[in-house]
Amino acid sequence: MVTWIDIDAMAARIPDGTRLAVPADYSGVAMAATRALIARGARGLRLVTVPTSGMQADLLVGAGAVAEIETAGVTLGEHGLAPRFSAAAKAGRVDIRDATCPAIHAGLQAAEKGVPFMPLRGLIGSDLLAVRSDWHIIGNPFAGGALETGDDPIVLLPAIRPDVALFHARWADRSGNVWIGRRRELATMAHAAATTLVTVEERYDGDLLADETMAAGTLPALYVGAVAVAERGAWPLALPGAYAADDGEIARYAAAARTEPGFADYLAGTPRRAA
Amino acid sequence: MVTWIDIDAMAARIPDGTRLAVPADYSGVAMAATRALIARGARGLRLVTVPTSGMQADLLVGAGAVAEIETAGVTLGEHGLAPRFSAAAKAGRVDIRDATCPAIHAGLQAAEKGVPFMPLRGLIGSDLLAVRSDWHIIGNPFAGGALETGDDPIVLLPAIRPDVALFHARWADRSGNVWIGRRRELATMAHAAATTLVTVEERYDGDLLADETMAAGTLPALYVGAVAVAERGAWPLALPGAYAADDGEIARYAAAARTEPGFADYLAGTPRRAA
Amino acid sequence: MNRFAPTELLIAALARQVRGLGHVAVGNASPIPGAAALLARALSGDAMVVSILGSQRHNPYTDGGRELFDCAGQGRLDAFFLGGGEIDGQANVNLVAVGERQAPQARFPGSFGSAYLYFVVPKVILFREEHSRRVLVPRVAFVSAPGCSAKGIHRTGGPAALVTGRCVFAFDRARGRFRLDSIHPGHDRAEIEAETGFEFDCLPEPAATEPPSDAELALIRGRVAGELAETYPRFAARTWNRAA
Amino acid sequence: MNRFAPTELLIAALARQVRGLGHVAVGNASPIPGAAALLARALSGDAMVVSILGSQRHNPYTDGGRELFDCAGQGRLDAFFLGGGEIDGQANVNLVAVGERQAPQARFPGSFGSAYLYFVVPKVILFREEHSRRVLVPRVAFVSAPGCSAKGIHRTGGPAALVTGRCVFAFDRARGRFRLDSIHPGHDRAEIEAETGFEFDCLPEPAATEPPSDAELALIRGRVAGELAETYPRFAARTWNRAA
Repeated sequence: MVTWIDIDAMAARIPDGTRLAVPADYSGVAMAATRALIARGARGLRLVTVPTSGMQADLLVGAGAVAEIETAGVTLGEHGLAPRFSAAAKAGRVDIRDATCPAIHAGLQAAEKGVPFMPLRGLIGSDLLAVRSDWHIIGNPFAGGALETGDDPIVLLPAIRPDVALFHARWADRSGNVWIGRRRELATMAHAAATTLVTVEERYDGDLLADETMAAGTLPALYVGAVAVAERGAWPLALPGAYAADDGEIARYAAAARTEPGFADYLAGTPRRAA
Repeated sequence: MVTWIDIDAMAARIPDGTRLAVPADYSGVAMAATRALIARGARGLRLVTVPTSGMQADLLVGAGAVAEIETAGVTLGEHGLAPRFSAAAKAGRVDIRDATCPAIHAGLQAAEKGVPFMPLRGLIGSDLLAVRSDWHIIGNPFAGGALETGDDPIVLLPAIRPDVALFHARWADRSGNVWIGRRRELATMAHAAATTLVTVEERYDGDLLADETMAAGTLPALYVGAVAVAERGAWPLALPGAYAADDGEIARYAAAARTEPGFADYLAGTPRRAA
Repeated sequence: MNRFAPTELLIAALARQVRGLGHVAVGNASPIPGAAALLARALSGDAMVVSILGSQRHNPYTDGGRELFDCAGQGRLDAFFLGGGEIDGQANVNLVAVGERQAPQARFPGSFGSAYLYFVVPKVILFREEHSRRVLVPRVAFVSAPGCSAKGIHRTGGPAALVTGRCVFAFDRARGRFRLDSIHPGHDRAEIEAETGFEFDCLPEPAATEPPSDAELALIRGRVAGELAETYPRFAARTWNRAA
Repeated sequence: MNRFAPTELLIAALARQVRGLGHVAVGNASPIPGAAALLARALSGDAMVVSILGSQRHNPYTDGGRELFDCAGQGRLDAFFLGGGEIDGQANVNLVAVGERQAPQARFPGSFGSAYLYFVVPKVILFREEHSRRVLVPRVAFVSAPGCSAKGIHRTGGPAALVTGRCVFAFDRARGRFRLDSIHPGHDRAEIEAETGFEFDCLPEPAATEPPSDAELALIRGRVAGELAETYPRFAARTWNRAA
């Protein structure tokens, strides 16, 4: 049975060193929980962005919470480069495991299926292969070549098995079923992760699996470890379908985070919850 | 743009020899279109059941429309063995490519991802490998063994790329977006197939993608070649959420199809459309 | 003493096999295992997650037909019930055919998920009501799924027990053999030996299979029968005169 | 003659690159390509399928973040727009970093989908507004995605053109070189040679890039601006004073 907790208790369920999967800005980012994680002084997180991130990763990196980040991209979008991520990269303070979007999706699908790897086309000739010694090339056995040196080389990517997946959604019902709509990468993340923590705008009154229309967009509770209510929990990012991004706040962040003292001031001066 | 046609025109879009993917009985089986296919005298179909089938496969096999069937199981469920399938198997009249449910799902996912194969655990030691010369075993490269003879053997399954996926659903909208609810194997089938033909109970008044609740259970029109209205188009099977199976009719079929003449009488005496 | 039908004894015996587990799934054409899982869920105070293939109401999955198998691959599925056209003493299961491959004497439906689930579900409960030498054979004609695997083969699950219309066998994975654990009321060891085509071990004093308790019987005939009728209307009607 | 902003010329020029195609997708942080795709869709009478990453309304996908890539792998995606921190004369693209890997001089966001889509989308349109030797380099420091592949490498797509703030280059895959095809109004060949860090071929008489027609401009400023504002509110506000 799913436990309903508060966001500080949720942050406590993400111990230092957790391999933590988080979604892209368009999918429902648990920003309130992220602030709680920073407030508890999290360290050594191994972030996996699914497949990219923005202000969430930048905040965590800036706060010194991240040891490693596997990502296809970190950017503030219309607000430019992610300043703390870029600074940490230049200083070599974070181990960046550069990937590409479909490689992250495929790695999670491998974990979802319980297989050790997943093949992916493309990639060959990219310098990503030089920095990802955990990616293997084999000859496609279905093209008739030898595996070791065969024709038709293809890359195998290792399964990505996060310890925790963390995201924000609109609703969860009493039992812990979570409505994710068509943001199905959240389901893949949850299937791939050992457990999933979810913040929601509000508790859904009813059983999300009882109504076939809602069920089609529901992540079943069997993947969910705990749920916390966090109203406007994606703020200042958008929760698509519910509210838009707070553009002024992100601009304020982008400007402040250009420098380390500016970032520290921003952290100190930002409310943990949306206004 | 998706074309709206009638079920006879739909049957004409499934030429002899088509590699045709069809769903299991719980997913929405296009039975009216199947009767149209038999009426047009289809031959040489290469069926792929996703992952199993029942009366649909038995009818097509009995009518002589099937050259090959890749399946994890054909059964009439509570009504017993599939009589025409069993008879054809014993007579060696159909090439049965025995599989297992997750292998069919994985093969379709390989086609969906545009990769030539997908790994799957299990299988090793099953006689399925003896009859499926198209399945390969390699050593898991992530376990450090040699590929050809390595430790930790794992099976690679070739992509399954149907020419056509055919199923029955409750609604399609004007543009050809189809509501499949949580029957997501229908989406995988459609992604994997070159094109998808769908019969629906009725046309949906509105845009299925405009409403996020409906969109979560919608297959986008970009995969759909044509749609036909077929009221009670799954009859005598169920359309989950809309109507139950016509148990008496399936029992009538199961009894009649025990013999070849009985099957012929059944075919001759059955209305193409549900009463 | 309460009175119960043989089917109800089987339901209770199968339910006992999955007692205390978190997540139990039931596959195709399995009304008795389906009822057992629903009974186990009811007895767990609904703490157990149960999925009945073909059911809309008793099916927590929303990712299509593959989710059951993906769950199993993730290690999230604790138990699964599996039948067999033939089952042998090494717990090999045949769901495909008997005889020549091109022209078999008997053709069964097919392997369903067995060739995968047998490897990755910790506790697979074999169930076949017919207990005869036709079904329980010395060696299956076709191995849909092997009971045991060599070292070095990825295997996190396998057979745990075999329940038939006459008895309950436990499977000893290390020895690769069945052991007669309990005999259903009205049957005896000599009859089981006569009707079983493979060799098996035996407890010195195999117990009598525990009959369903009054509470279990009430659940079976009430809530479980009602829940099962959605997916198995004919079975429920036949067994309890129950409509969907 | 109509009057138009340089941004509007770019939108029209990019839209022309995908004219007549069936399915066009736009990735992260790409307002001008996004507007171009929406313009091309409007001009197609909505026959074109367009997906704008980050948009809810202009996004036909319902299978999560992977569907764009799966579509591309299936051969269902005809064109994609791609930017680059650095782009070289062989159409290699760098979206990662410049300098030492452990301590780079510049760090870009990352490769996004480039290392895959560049291989499997028939027509990848490179777009970078800044046309300078800083961006258009002799050789990228890090190959996020290679412009060309050796024979025997599975590749069904690749770069087709490079549109910058000064001109349009076509990419000749057989030769592995760009060719200057048209120069935007107000720019000239000498300036382009001075600002381009790689060698390129040139038509004897490169054309002037065709300006947007009145009909195109009306669509850009009306329907397209409105549609784009959902995903790129700041860009739309800045360019057309348009709110979401």
